[in-house]
This record gives sequence, C-alpha cells and structure tokens, in this order.
Amino acid sequence: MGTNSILNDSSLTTGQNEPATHVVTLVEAVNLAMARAMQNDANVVVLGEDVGTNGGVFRATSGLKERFGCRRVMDTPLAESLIAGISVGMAAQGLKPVAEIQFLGFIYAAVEHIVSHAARLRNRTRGRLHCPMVIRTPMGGGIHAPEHHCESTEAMFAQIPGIRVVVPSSPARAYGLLLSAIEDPDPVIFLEPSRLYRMVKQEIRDDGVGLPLDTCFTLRPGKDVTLITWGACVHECLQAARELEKRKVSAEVIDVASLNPIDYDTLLASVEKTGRCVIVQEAPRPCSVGSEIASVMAEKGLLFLKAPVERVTGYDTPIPYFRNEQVYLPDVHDIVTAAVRTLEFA
Amino acid sequence: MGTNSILNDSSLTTGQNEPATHVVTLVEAVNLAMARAMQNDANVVVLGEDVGTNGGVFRATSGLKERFGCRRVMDTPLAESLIAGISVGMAAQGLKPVAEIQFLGFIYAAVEHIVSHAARLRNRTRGRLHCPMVIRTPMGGGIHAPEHHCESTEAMFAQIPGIRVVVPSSPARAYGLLLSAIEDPDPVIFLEPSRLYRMVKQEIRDDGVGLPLDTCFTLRPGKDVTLITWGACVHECLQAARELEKRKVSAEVIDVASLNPIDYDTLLASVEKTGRCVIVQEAPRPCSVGSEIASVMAEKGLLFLKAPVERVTGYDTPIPYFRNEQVYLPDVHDIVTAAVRTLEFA
Amino acid sequence: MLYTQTPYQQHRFIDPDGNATNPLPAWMNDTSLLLRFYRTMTLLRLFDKRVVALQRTGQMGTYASCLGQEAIGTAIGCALQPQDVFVPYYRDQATQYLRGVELNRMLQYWGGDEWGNHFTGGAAQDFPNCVPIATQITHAAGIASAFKIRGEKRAALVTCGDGATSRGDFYEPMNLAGVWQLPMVLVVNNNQWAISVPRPLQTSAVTIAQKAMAAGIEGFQVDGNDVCAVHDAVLYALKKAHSGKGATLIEAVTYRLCDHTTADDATRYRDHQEVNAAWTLEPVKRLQTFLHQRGLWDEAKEQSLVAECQAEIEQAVKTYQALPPTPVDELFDYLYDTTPPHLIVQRERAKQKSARLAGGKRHGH
Amino acid sequence: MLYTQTPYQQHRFIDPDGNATNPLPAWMNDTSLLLRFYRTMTLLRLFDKRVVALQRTGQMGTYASCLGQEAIGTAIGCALQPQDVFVPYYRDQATQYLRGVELNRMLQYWGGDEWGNHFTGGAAQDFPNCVPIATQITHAAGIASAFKIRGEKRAALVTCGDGATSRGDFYEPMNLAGVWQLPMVLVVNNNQWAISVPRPLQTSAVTIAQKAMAAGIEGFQVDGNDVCAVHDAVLYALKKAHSGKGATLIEAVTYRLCDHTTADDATRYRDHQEVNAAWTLEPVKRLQTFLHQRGLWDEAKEQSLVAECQAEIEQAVKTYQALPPTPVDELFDYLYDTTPPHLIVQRERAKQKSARLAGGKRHGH
Ligand SMILES: Cc1ncc(C[n+]2csc(CCOP(=O)(O)OP(=O)(O)O)c2C)c(N)n1
Ligand SMILES: Cc1ncc(C[n+]2csc(CCOP(=O)(O)OP(=O)(O)O)c2C)c(N)n1
Ligand SMILES: [Mg+2]
Ligand SMILES: [Mg+2]
Repeated sequence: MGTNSILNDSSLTTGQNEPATHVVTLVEAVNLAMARAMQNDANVVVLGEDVGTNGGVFRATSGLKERFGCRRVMDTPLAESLIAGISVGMAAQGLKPVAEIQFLGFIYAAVEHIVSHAARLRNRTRGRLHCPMVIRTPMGGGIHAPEHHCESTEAMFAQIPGIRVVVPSSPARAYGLLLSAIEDPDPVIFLEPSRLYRMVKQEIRDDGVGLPLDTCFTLRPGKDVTLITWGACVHECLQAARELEKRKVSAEVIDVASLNPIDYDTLLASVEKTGRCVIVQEAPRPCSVGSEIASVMAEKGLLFLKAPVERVTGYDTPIPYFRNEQVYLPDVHDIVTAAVRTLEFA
Repeated sequence: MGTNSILNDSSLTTGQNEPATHVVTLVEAVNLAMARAMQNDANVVVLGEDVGTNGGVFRATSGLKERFGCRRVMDTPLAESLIAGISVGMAAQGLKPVAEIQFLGFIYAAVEHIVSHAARLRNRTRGRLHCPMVIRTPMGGGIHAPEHHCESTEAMFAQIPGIRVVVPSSPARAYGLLLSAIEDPDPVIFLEPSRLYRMVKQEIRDDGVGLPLDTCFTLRPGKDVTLITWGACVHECLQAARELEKRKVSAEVIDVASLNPIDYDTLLASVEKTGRCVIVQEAPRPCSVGSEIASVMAEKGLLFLKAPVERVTGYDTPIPYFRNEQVYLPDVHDIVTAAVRTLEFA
Repeated sequence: MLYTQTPYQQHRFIDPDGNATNPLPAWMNDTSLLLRFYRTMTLLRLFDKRVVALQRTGQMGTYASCLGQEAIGTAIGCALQPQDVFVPYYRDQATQYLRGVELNRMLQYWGGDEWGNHFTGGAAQDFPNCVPIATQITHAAGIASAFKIRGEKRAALVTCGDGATSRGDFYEPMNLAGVWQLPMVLVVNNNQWAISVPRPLQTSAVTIAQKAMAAGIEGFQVDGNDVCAVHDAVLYALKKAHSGKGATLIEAVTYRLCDHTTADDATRYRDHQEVNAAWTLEPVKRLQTFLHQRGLWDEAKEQSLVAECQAEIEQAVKTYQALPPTPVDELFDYLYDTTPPHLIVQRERAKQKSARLAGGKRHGH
Repeated sequence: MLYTQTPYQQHRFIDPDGNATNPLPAWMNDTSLLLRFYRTMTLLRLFDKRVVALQRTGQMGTYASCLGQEAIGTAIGCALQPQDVFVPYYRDQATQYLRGVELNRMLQYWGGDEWGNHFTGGAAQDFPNCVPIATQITHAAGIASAFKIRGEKRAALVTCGDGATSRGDFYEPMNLAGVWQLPMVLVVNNNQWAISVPRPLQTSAVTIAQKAMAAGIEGFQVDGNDVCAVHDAVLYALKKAHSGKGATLIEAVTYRLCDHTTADDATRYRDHQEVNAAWTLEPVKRLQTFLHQRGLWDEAKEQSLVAECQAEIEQAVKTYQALPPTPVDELFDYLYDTTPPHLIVQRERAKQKSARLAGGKRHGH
C-alpha cells in the first residue's frame, strides 16, 4: 500500500496544458478522478477516516490534502453514520462531498442516512433540496484481509430507489465513472473492488471526461453465451471467455457497472442474441443484484432463453476468514462450467 | 389502537387447565405468543421503546410488564442500534430477547448489529456463542401513517446469511410463527404487517405450539396459476384468486412466510404444476424477495414455465406519503390482470 | 433549574407567575418583539387545537402537537437570521411559521402530501421535518460544516427532543461540532417524555445540558416555558456561532401538555396530577400575565388577536382542504434528477392505475 | 493527568522512572502478582514482535500489535474474576492470554481461521475480537443487562480505543449503563491515535473520561503505562459493579508505540520525536525498574524469563503452523443451528471445489 500519489506530476498540478496521460492502477485512477473533480469544481470536498495526511488506508486520497488543503480534505472522527449524515447536510448546501467509508463492511451504521435521507431528500422536498454526494468504499474479497473487510453487500444499496450504485472494474472506468458520480446531482454509492486496486495498470487520459452512469459496458462481444458481471469478477469472466474460446465457444462479457438503476436493455439485447445467460457475482444469492438480473430474464426472456439462467456466486454464507476465501470466490473454472452447462442444455 | 391486553384472561395467567382458545386480531396473537413464551421460558425477555407501561404503540406488548415485571419487559432509551446490540449481548448470555423496533423504517440504525454480529456470532465462534434473539417490527403501508412508517425493506434482511426473516399474514400464523421464532436458536427478524394488525379476527388455541419456520403455507390450492406472496398482500391475493375463480381460473395462493431461508421446493413444485407464476409484493423490485423467487424460476423453471414470470410490486420508488399510497400498493385488479396475462400468453 | 459549566447564566427572565426576574436584557424593551412572541404562541396554540380537531374528524393524518412547548419554537424563530438554516424535528411549527412556512403547508405535510415540505422564501434552505429521531442533528452538523468550509457567517440551528439525546446521532455530530468548532446551535426540547418513556428512564445524567461535556462544547439549561429566556439563550448561541466561536447545546426545560401525537393516549402512562402541575408553568399564560402587568395587554386586545388568528387559521384550513392530491407522476419525477427509463414506464402504469382508482371512487366501488 | 468527578483518586503508583508514588495499596504487597504482571507484559511484548515477523514473512495476516499498551491488558486480565465476561476490541492479547486464550489460538485468528475465536476454559463466555469499532460496547451492555436481570454478581468488562469514543456505539450503551445501573466496566485504551487521526481531532473534550458525564456515570483517567494504576482502577470498578453500584468509564492514557497494524506505516503521519518521547514512558521498563528497586528482579531472572517466554511462544507458533486449514464444510455447519437444505447442496459444491483447488495447488496450476 506504499505507492505514492501521482499528484506530484506537474502536468496535473498546473492543469493548463494538454491533459496528461498516466499509466495507473485502479486506486491511482480513483485518486486522479478526485483530484480532477476538486480542481474543476470548488464545491467538491473529500471526507472520511484517515483520508487526510495518511491519504486513505489504500492511498486513494493520497496527496489531496497537501494540494487542496484541510478545509476540502477532512479527516472525520471515527463514525460512519456521521460521515454519511454530514455529507447529506453538506450536499443539501450545494457542496459535492466525496466521502470515504474505509471498507464496505463498515458502512452499515450509515444505512439509515443513506436510505432514509440521501435517497429521499429530493423526493420528499419535491426538488427543493437534493443530495449530490458520493460515498466511496472498497468492496469484496481476495486480499487476505481480516473479517468484515471483504463484504459484497452491494444489493443492500442496489435495492434502494433514489440512489445510484456504481462499481468500476478497470482504471479507465474507475476514472470516468467516479468523475460522473461526483458530477451527478444524486447520491452515488461508489464501490471499489479492493482486489483490483493494484491488479492492473492502464493508460488513461486525465481529461476530466466522465463515463455514463446509465449503461453497461460490453467488454467482449460474443454470440453463444452472455457472461454478466461487475467489479472484480469481470476479470475472471474475461479469462473464462478466453477459455471458452479455446473450446470454440464465443462468450459475450458485460460489465454491468451501474447496479442501480440497471441498464436492462443492453442485458436483454445480449441474451436475446446469445440465448444463454450466466450471471457472476461474489455476493451470496438471496435478493442480490444477480437475482434481479435473473428475474428480469424470467420476465422478459422466456421466448429467447435457450437454457436456464445460471448464477455463479459466493455461497449463501458470510465470506469465510481469508484462509478459506478462495473456495468462496467464483473462479474461472466455476464460470466455464456454468457456461458449458447452458450450452449443453437441451 | 385502544384494545386492551387479553392477558386478563385467567385461563392464561394460570397456565394450568386446557389451553384456552381466543378470537383475536393479529396484534393480539403476537401478544399472546409473547406471553406464552415468557410463561414457558424464564429466559425470554422483551425490550424496546414504549413496550412497558404503554404496551407498545400498537399494544403488541400490552399487559406483559404488569404480568412479568419490569426486569423482563424493559423500556429502553430511544436507540435502535442499542436495542439490537444489547439483544446480541443478552442472547449470547442465554437469554432470549424479543426486541421491538417501533417501525421497520427505524431499524436501519440497527443493521450493523444485525448483519455484522447477530447473523455471524455462531459462525465466527464456531458454535461457541450463538444468538437466539428476535427483532419484531411492524412493516408495510396502508395505514395512513406518516413518512418512514410504511417501509417494505424485507429484502435488506432476507439477503443476509445467518438470520431468519419471517412474515405472518394471519393471527394463527402470527401466533405459531412467533412462538417458533422465539424458540429458534438463531436470530429472527419478525416482520408484522401493520395493515393486518386489526384487519381480521381468528380463533386460535393458546397451546404454545409453534409453526415451522422452514416451509411456505399453501393457503389455497389451484392448478392454473400460482400466486406467490407474503404479509399483507396475502389478502389481496386470496381475493384475486376468488375473482379469478369467477373467470374459471384456478389460482394457487402460497404465503412464503419465511423469506430467509426460503422453502424453494414448495414454490417450485407449485409452479411446476401450474406453469404460471405471479409474485406479489409491496416492496420495489430491485434485488427484492420477489427477484430472488423469480430468479429461482429462471434457473429451475425453464422447462415448465408456460408464461413469463410476472411480478406485481410497488413501484421502484419510496412509498409515497399516505395521500397517494393506494396507487403504490398492489391491489386485486393488478394481481388479476397479471394472472390473466400469464394465462393469455402464447 | 440546574447548570453546567458555562459563562451564560440567564436561565429565566419571567417566573411562572409572570413576574420579571431582574435584570432584564436590553432587547426586552422592544415591546413589538414581545408582542410578536405572544401573537405567535397564541396562533400556534389555536392552530394546534384546530389540527387535532381535523384529525379527529378524519381530515388529517397523525399529528404531533406542540401544546405547552410554543415558547421554544417562537423564541428560536425570532432569533434566527435569514442567512441561517433551521433544521427541525417535528414539533417546530412555531419556528417554521416564523421562517415563512405557511400554515396550510404544514397541514399539507401532516395530511400526507410531499408538497408540504416544499418551503419557499425565508425557509427555502431549511430542512423539512425529520421523523427518524435525532438524524437531523447530523445533517445540521453537515450544513454547519458547509458554512465553515465556505467561510460564511451563518449558523445551523437544529432541534430535537429529550428522547433523541439517547441516540448516536445526538452525540456524533455534537462531538464533531466540538472538534471542528462548527457554527451549530442544538436546542433540546426537554418535554420530559419520549412517548411513554419519562426523562429519568432516558438517561441518568442529571441534566441533558451536561452531555455537552462529552463533546467539549458549552451546554446549559434554560426555562423552556419562558420565551424570553429561550430567546436570550439562542441569541447568545447564534452570536457565538456567527463569530466563529463554535457550537452550543441548549436544554430548554418544558413539558409536553399534549399526547405524544394524535395516535397516542398519554393517560395510559402518566397521571393527571403531573399534567395539572405542568399547566401552572405553561408559557402562553405566563407571557400574557407579564404583558398585562406592563400594561401591554388587555382583554380587548386578546379578543381581537384571537379572532385574527382564528381567521388566519381557517383560511389555511380552507386552502388545505381545497388541495387536490398530488399527481402520482411526481413520485417518479423527483426521485432522480433525470428519470431513468424503467421509471418512465412505471410512471405510465401509475397514471393509469390512479385513473382507475379515481374512477373506482367515483363509481363508489 | 487530569480528572473528572470521581471519588477515585489513585491515577498513578509508579512514575516513569519506576519510583513508587506513595501511598501504595495493600494488594501491591503481593509480589507474586507484581511478578505475574511483569511476566505477562514481557511475554506479550515478545509475542507481538514474533507475530509481526510472521506477517512480514507471509505467514500471518494483518496483525494489530499492542506494543506499549501491554499494561492495560495485563492489569485487566489480573483483575477480572472467573465469573466476569471480557468483551475485547482487538488489542487485548494480554487480557485474552490471562483469561486462558492460548497464544496459538490468537495466531489462528489473525491467520484467518474462525477457530481462533473458539475460546475454552475461563474465556469460554468471553466475546471474540471485535473489528467493527465500538460495537462491542453495546454487546457488553447487553451482557451486563443479562447479569442484572438474573441477579448475578458478575460484571462485563469491555475495552475500546480512543477513536471508538466518537461512535454512537460508545455513547448509547454507556448511557444505558447509567439508566439501568449496569455492572459494566468500560476501559478506553487512549493510545493517542486512531490509525492516522490524532486524539485532538477525535474530540475536543479535554479528557475522554469526562464523556462519562453524558451518561451520568463515574469516569476518570489513569496512567495507562502504570500497570498497578490500571489494575487498582479496574479492581475499584469491578468491585463497584459486583456490588450493584453501576458502571464506570476508565480512560487509560498510553501510547501506540507500534504502527496501527502491520498494514499501516505510521511514519506517514507522525514524527519520531513524539514516538521517542513516548518510549520514555512505556510500561514494561517502568515495572522492571520498580521491581529492581525492590530487589524483586535481576538480570539473571530477566534472562530466564525471556528464554521461558520465547519457548512458550515458539511452541505456539509451531502449533499454529502445523494447523491444517479449516474444512470448508464448517462454513455451512455453523451458520444456523440446523443447516437448511439449500446450504447442504452448496456444502457439497464447496467440498468439491476445495478438493479441486487443493489438487490445483498440488499440480501447481
Ligand atoms: C429512529 C426512530 N425511532 C423511533 C421513532 C418513533 N418515535 C417517534 S417520536 C418518539 C419519541 C421521541 O421523543 P423525544 O425525542 O423526547 O421528542 P418528543 O416527541 O417528546 O418531542 C419515538 C420513539 C422514530 N420516529 N425514529
Ligand atoms: C466501524 C469501523 N470503522 C472503521 C474501521 C477501520 N479501523 C480499524 S481500527 C481503526 C482506528 C481505531 O482507533 P482506536 O479506536 O483509537 O483504536 P486503536 O486501534 O488506536 O487501538 C479504524 C478506523 C473499523 N474497523 N470499524
Ligand atoms: Mg420528549
Ligand atoms: Mg487509539
């Protein structure tokens, strides 16, 4: 976790000349996006536990305090309900708070402010007040972390009307989606797969251009089966697609990215084309995002589904302590097997 | 809300002779079940806001303090996180706390203790400690209540491994399911549809016999279409079934009752028989219990589904303030229309 | 009346018999303000009574009266500056009225219509009523943080009840207000009851004011039935906030003379003697006597004031009763800034359904 | 050292130079206890070092060391009675050790295996480490409530850090403990830092002890680097709890000499001078000097103690390293009392998958 902020990059600090390109990890892309947003809009402020001098336990906010000062990069006392609740107040006053919850497993105390206030302020006041806030938090397993540091409870938020839930799966999408999340006039829960934070590097142009929050991303076209996923599992799905290719199976891979609201059209169009749907998530099944997508297939897909929908998921248990977490996390073999099942179905 | 406790019934206070039968409302049945459980097991304690002298804002705990004393019926300070958290501590010590959260809309502050502790204590300690606690709370709309008093966020808990979620839909099931919930060695979220609290009266035998937490209840056999629901919507579904009967359509009505874990076998067997599935819930759709059930149909039902799964739900918005709530709540017409769609599908 | 550590010492100016307890502050020479206090409290008392009547006759939803607590909201409303933001709980009708929230809008809120939260004018930035107890305090800390971040001379004033002081949302933002020296004023309406739970079962702290010590901020009690005492305390706290000297906790000691709400029956859990005793301390009569003694008030004035208030209230009730229900579309139009496709589809279904229901009503089935 | 209102006044018995500050309590004549203090602190300091080494070499997960804070856990562990229940946060290795939790079990916990929470013997009813900050305090209040309800002479002792005092879960149960007069002892390990957030940014309360006033309970500070001071304070608080006199908040002032955890790099946010200054106050050396002066300790004793501790630690490390991973079935077997059908199906899948993964490992792909 010792990487330094790339904000020392002068081309960035003097935002004049040609937007710089950087080869960055996902967490560095998150850092870049926040820096860009703060530079472009004085209303953007960052808050959370250890986000200041320490730059966040994953270094996502590294260098921001030095650059934008402690009035715009605030270490809060240790209280998640507080972090979410003051963000509501700040947002209602026209600031654009970008709050960090240190891990998704610690967001639960903030659920009341997210569900009862952030998600409803616009609706309750008929547009008089609204809540342009972002809550960023790392999610998911696979990093050998202690208990409560590996949660995949995205469905708890994907089910709440009035908020957006966004999960990036590459540095470029992290940069573009976070910029849009910060610009968005409504509350966004931005879930960052910690397993991807430093997995790959990618060249991105720091041009301040966001990516849309209302579409899925088709990462790989295919015609035989659709692999629908988001977050860290995107990478297992892409590998699985390559595996399947060896077996002459053409798999389409879709990164849902925005889990609330969901871009159903893209998903349905793909499954209508392939006739086969495999949904891959780390989370347990009950009432999950995978359930929602599968249920839409059950409502709309009956005429074109050539095989039952397959869900490759974590087990319906909490994720085990890290010594056993590999058994819990969906892997390439699980995905390939499920895809093959849909192909062999008759 | 002025009904008095039926604990004055002597046959109950002296639990000697033949178990008495009572004609009671759902909320009175809840009261009876708690009284019975407290009489049978000294470890059962009741806690919450206004549960003591006031007997609960819906009178569910009416008379319990007078009968069992203030050490077993405790008014807590106003703090839901506290109520859930101390219940975890009490349960780990062998008590069987039955906590009341005044309305489901106020449970959100308790989510952390439910998800991170109650649901995991047994698993984290490999069975050394466990958590036999019940959280009771009224749910749902239709009672002209103020905002935040009409929530249907059962999916937030139905998705959590390690807890049970139970929703009664009649006085008899309220009595039997609550008794089992209190006896159950694991944490149970017991959601009481406030719209049903005083809707119907039913004769029940106060015999202390519980109902199983691992099965659905088929309330009405049918062969053409299966109406799957729980809680208050059970009554609209039963009416809809009668409507459909007039049209020579035989509808099976299943009360899921236990939303976590779900008795999938009964649901699948019914839809395998009827070939048509209509899921009815007050909650919005995304990642809901209805999504979960529909997704299981998508996984397992492809070969016997004669029509797409239909979901009759609230809109994907918060429930409106009460002047508009009727437009939000699924009604008989909505259900009949959806059922007819499945029948006309070809 | 007990104290906690504070330089502020004026806990009461008018005793229960309406006698002044000298010395009185200079601002109390402003008789027009004193009369404004009285008019507001009188109006609210009459309004409350009328709303309860509407509820009893099925024309109103559950309503939380502020009977006996009018002094607190009135004192706050007259002390707040236009640039300040008011963050209420749900017994703040007096403050909301003084901030410019029309009575008919309050009726609309309690009548189950979201437009009841659409404040305009002086209240345009104020928060709507907050039902989830204490959560508004955290929002107020966020609003105060925004003022601090932008270097604005504004304060966030937030209210809550005694029961609310048991929640994390009371302590967490108060603690933050201490660390960040926020321009926040927290007024606790200690009306001795949280529905059926009496104050001693809520906390064993001798005063609620002393809870300020947990946050390292100033806290003290005032007589919540003395509108002048509350006003002076709020003036002190707002001045402090505006001059960057941080947050204050004010415990206004009063009594809930009404049921908790129209859905409550207080006779189940508290006895008459207590309530009767409390009536001897109530704020409206107290100020009236004080004004009488100063020759500022008489029976004639009283009668015309009552008539004037009645008229204003009846006008509001008419406006409320004439309101058509909110078109159901709005349920979808105000959820997100741009309504997503699936909600546009649902909006159509909702329109059809509400038409069907309206039709159903018309044809009476 | 500052105080808050309390009859208790013994904040320190041994000063940083190891000199006694009279008068000493009678129990300090029990040299075997003093030596037990010293042995435990020495063992823990060596253990900590060893675990960090294991982590650095990839044989251990993220670990939270208690370097510099050994006195607190040791004092608590020696004061607790068998019938009491200990509710830790995650820097309580010393207390857990004294409660009978084997070192290898602690290694197992930090090594990512749930069996690390399966305490036996004297710790069988103790809670496991608690990661969600402050939530354990609420559990402790529930445990104390159970004791009170059943009329048992037992206490729940719970620990937390200074950062934890900012959370609702710190205030809510403390407030309850006041109202219900619960047999609860809350010891705050104020080690001046919450990861990178220094104590002054956590609260502007001059002391954490004074937060007890918000709950109307007794609270005070002790020198957290003086094992005798902490022990005496905990004895006082436990006696009070056992005799039905209610709850106590003890702020033990110490310093986190280590990084927050092995995943942290404290040099990013605090400077050497501060840490070096803190080293002059650390508890182990202090007690050693004290024992020396009393002729209770010498170099030879020190050497054999270190050797003995090293052996005990190496034994535990061996046991830990020899542990096979938990069979994955248990993930399903301990979720509910009776495993529901769908989990039995999933358990089979999980077994096959873990076999596949094991195979995969064997064949190195
Ligand atoms: C979080 C939450 N819990 C419970 C309730 C139900 N409830 C509404 S008012 C109330 C009592 C509040 O008492 P207090 O804070 O003293 O305010 P008062 O009504 O006395 O003015 C309760 C428990 C709620 N609205 N929100
Ligand atoms: C609810 C919650 N939020 C955040 C974290 C991440 N975290 C782990 S330890 C810690 C700091 C705790 O500081 P303190 O309470 O002083 O205890 P210390 O570690 O200093 O002993 C944080 C923020 C957590 N574990 N739980
Ligand atoms: Mg009150
Ligand atoms: Mg600390």
